[in-house]
Amino acid sequence: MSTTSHEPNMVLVNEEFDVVGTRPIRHDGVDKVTGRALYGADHDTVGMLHGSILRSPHAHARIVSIDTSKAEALTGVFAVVTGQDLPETNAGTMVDTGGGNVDLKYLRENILARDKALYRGHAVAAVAASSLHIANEAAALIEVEYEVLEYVGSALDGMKKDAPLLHDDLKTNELGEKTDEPSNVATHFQFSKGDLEKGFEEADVAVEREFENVTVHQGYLEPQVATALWNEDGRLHIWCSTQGSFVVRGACSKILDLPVSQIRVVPMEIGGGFGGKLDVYQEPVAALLSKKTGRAVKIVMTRADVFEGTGPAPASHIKVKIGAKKDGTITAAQAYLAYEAGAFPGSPVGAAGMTVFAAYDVENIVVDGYDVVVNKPKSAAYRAPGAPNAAFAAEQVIDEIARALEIDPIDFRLQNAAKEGTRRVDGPAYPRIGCVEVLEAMKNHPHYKSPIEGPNRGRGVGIGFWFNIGFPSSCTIMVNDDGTVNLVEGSTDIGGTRASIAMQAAEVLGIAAEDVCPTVVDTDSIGYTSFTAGSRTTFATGWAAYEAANDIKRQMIERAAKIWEVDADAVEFENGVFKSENGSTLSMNFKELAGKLGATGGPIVGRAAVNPRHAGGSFAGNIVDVEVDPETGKVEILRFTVVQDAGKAIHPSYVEGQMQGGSVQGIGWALNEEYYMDDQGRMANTSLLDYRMPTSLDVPMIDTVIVEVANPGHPYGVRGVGEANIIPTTPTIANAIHDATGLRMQRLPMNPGAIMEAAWNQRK
Amino acid sequence: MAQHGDRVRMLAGGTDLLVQLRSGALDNVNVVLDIKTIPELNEVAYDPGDGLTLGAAVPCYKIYNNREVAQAYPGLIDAASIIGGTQIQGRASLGGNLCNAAPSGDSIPAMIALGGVANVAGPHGERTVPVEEFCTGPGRNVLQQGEMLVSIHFPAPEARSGARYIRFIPRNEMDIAVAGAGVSVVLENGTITSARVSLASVAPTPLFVREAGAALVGKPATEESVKIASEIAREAATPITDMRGTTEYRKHLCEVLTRRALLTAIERAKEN
Amino acid sequence: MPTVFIPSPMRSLTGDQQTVEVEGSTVRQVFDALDQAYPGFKQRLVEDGQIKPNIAIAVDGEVTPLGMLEQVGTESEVHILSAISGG
Amino acid sequence: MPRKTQVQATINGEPMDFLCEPRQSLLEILRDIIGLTGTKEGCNDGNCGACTVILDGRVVTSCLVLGVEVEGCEITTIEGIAIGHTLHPIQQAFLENAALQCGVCTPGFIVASKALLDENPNPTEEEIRFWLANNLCRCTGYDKIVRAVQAAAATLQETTA
Repeated sequence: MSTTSHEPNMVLVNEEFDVVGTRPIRHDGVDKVTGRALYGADHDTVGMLHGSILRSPHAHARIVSIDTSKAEALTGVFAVVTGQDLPETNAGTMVDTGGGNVDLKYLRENILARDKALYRGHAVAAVAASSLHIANEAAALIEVEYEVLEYVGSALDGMKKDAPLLHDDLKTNELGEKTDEPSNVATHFQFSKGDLEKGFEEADVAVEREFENVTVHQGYLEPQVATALWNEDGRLHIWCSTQGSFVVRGACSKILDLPVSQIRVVPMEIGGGFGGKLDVYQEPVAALLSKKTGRAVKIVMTRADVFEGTGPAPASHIKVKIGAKKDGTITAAQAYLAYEAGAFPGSPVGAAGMTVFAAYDVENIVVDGYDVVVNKPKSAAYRAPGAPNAAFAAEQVIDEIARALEIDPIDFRLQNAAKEGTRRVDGPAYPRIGCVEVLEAMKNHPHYKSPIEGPNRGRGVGIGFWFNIGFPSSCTIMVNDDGTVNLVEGSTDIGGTRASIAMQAAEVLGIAAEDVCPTVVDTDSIGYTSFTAGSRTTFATGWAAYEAANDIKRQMIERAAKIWEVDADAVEFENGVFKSENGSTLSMNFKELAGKLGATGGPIVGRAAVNPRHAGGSFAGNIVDVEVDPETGKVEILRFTVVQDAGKAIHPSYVEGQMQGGSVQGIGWALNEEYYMDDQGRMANTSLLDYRMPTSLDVPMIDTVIVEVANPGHPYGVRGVGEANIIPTTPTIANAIHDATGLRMQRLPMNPGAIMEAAWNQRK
Repeated sequence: MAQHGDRVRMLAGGTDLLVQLRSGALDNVNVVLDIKTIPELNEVAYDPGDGLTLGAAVPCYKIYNNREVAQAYPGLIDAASIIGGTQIQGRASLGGNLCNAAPSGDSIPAMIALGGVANVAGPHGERTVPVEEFCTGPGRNVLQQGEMLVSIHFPAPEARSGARYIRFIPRNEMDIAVAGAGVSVVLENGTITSARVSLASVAPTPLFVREAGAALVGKPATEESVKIASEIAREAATPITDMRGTTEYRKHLCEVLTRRALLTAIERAKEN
Repeated sequence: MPTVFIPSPMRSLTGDQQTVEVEGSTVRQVFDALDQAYPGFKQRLVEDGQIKPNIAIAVDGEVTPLGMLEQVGTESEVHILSAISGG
Repeated sequence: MPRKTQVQATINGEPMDFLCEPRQSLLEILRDIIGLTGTKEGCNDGNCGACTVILDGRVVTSCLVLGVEVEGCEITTIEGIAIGHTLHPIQQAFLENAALQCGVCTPGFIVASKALLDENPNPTEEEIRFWLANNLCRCTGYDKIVRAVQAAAATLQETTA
């Protein structure tokens, strides 16, 4: 295997700060290396019961009857619930849970099936018992009579005229217009600019290919878990593992028909999410069981539950056609995107349509997107949702054209790269972006300059774009008399954001990162804060911390003015020191002034609630070298370099961590990960042995280059870095495999068997 | 043990048993006997003359951490050091691997190649069963009610002998063999005097391909000879298509793995 | 005047025009003006005075959380998108 | 309900006894009975390594050990790694090298790494990757974890040299 890093990690710094850009030890670090940090499953309360969920063994079946009597009779069982315990709704009632608009009927039916089980693993009933073992035994005693129905296994099958319908009330939506006939196609959209025909006429080369992505999972190590206590005073308390405590509050409020004021969500430490812990699953079920029993109820998913009962990233069928002139100008691009929504509408096909050609400045584009329901778990977000599937297609076609034109693949991308002012196919023109800078950093990297030698070896490159988002965040900061501050925020810390948020406050106040004590609190204790997702937390909650710190700075200046008996505008604050010219120079540093607050008017609290707009998108690129065993088809990653525009890396170590983590998830996605479905629409590989995520032995060191093209929309120029890094990986590895073998892999995963098959077919 | 009949299972490392119990695959089982405490099942007795007697419950790491055994039976170490990962190897035993009788059990072809013989004890006394006859189907073995596997005996390695087990997996560790090949050869001035070939994951049980070994006897230890034997191995394999690979792909791997394993075994034999 | 970019599925309403300029200093006013010029426009996008759930409005390249209340400048660009899920 | 057995074992140097059902795993005992929740559950079938503990000197996944099996055994969990009030060099190295993101796999990696360095004080990168292949991490891509173990090995050798 390939080992050791080839190049030191690089940070192409654009602006220096005192705290921002340094690498302090994260504030929650000690708790997490000693085992003291409390995650969802670690929560325990007096008299707590354990819940177990019975799931559908069928991909598509009508629920004829449910008999819970045997389960209820078992000693140690306290309650059983089914879909009938949730309020009934008609389709078309759209609600905003804070995670976007969804149909309440579908939202509820995904928690507990009502008339139909729509996927293998669909929750059908649940039990609360004195121990998990008893709860599991009881769940197995629930008798469900099913009428098994023909299932829809893929988007293309679901779009067929004679396909079985998942929902009789679902009609195709086209930008506000609905078709009359029920269909499995929930949405069709089209983006277009310029004149596609004209564009292809101008082209000297045109390449069209079809690509298949299979279903994959985020693979967070901590299974979903929730404990609910529906108190006698009517208030519902939920301790859970979530990327967004306020989103859980919002969703449970709608699902259970309970005002948000009656719900308190306590976000425990979270064991990974990658988009998969935005939706609620067992939270409302635990709540129903708690209401029936008057006791706290904890439900922890098994790994199989996680695979079959939570939202994976969708499979898709994609067609991409791109045309270019001999001189290397791309003249036209077209994409057809059919994405699996899973059992209920809402795949990320919209984002796929906006990002598929987002890295390129192309005059003539048409993109058609279809959101199709199939008998699989409702798809959920996964790191740049929708974009990696589209990139697997587009970046391979780009590679093929560059080869046809005999232009270096990075030069070809540079020649057509999106820039400030470039209009995306969905309309908006880019603000300042770092596409060109990322490509140049790739071109200048020693990895790209080094030769690739030896038989069966090849090199690939690829790039990807992700929007990132703003959304609301709140922050409160209290000044302590020892000159430290306590920072209170509501963003679940999934990868070091306590540090990256605290550092932005420290920068404003001229104190050390260690002098800020950040705490993530429950939904009763902080203003509304959107989820930890969309690469938004360091950007948006960091911005809230920046504003709250400035609120403190303003009040501290007033206090200094009061002490010195001067006007507030005569007081300056620089590098942590308050100064005033009043004959002689008066000065106090932050700590000194903090010590005087009690005697000069009392405590100072800073606060801010923000809803920032200009998130500033991020581009990422990969350079990958592989070796393919010609006898087994096994791909070894010899060398991997990831480049990403971070705008400004607040804590470079954790930015590198995001880039390395996204890259290795991409490697798993490219080479081995898939929901292997049997002929009954059931996932056959529901363990971490058979769902092959990369181990430490499967990957080399991941070399990183952080590019800093400041985002004009953020005080420190931050661009979110959580997502873009995974987008280029699958096509880059495919391009490297092609370089090594001449095989153009059009289906994921590119596992050894698939590569040998492709090799045999090529010889035929 | 007798009194519980087929409702009892032996617990050694438990790395398969506990998973099967939780999955509900063994709903009839309601008694688990921890046999790790029985001395005979933990013995590792090696004698250059008599060979190796390996207690059925000896965990993998105790096998590959044993210098003498590692020296004498590198082909066994090949398997013991790739079963599961570090933590699994702290518990999993070759005896357990054999009794579990999975077609993919990595150590079984290695043991067959080395001519291992299972020592079985039961209410009607003791008996021995060659490893290649131990497994009777997926998850099924020759043990009768009340019988248990005590140990496995391997003959002392002959001069100029070499063995090798390799498997193919998509990951580099923590994986189930798509196919595997365990082989052994004995050389006499460049000629193969005896050879054994066995395959994993390509039949209802680990497969002993007697004819592949036979084809090598009397042949020079060359790539050409090896090629012939590995073609026979490919033809002998009867794999199914499942999530781990297609029939065609697995048969192809049998040829590749047998060839690669034999070439290494020959190198090892020359060094002996 | 603000420029509204018409998505292809709605260009039947505007006689295939890809962009339209109309008066208005908020999204609401812009849509009212559009509906005057091209009847049926508003009913495609608006429900009970709100932007329809599966539609997102971007002003100057940023999807607005304010919907109909969003301010629009004389040089502004207004885009009509299908709302993206997840993030 | 199955009858419970009394089991005595030494956990993080402290003699303890507990009652457990035959079907309860060591992982359940540690977390639910004794309250040592630093040991995590990620898969409950031995494939993620989050529940790694040291059992009589050998790393095992505690989900694949029955509580009744540990009678008379010595067990070290993540809570027993720090030396009194001082972090173990491996814990310190994980902090300094930013070798954790969500942190849920971290206890398993630290316990497994300690067992590695106890046995092999100066492992190569490949030896580290091979030893840790039974521990899955989905956040970091392993790069910083491997570097942390290398750094800890260096520190430990200085202090023992």
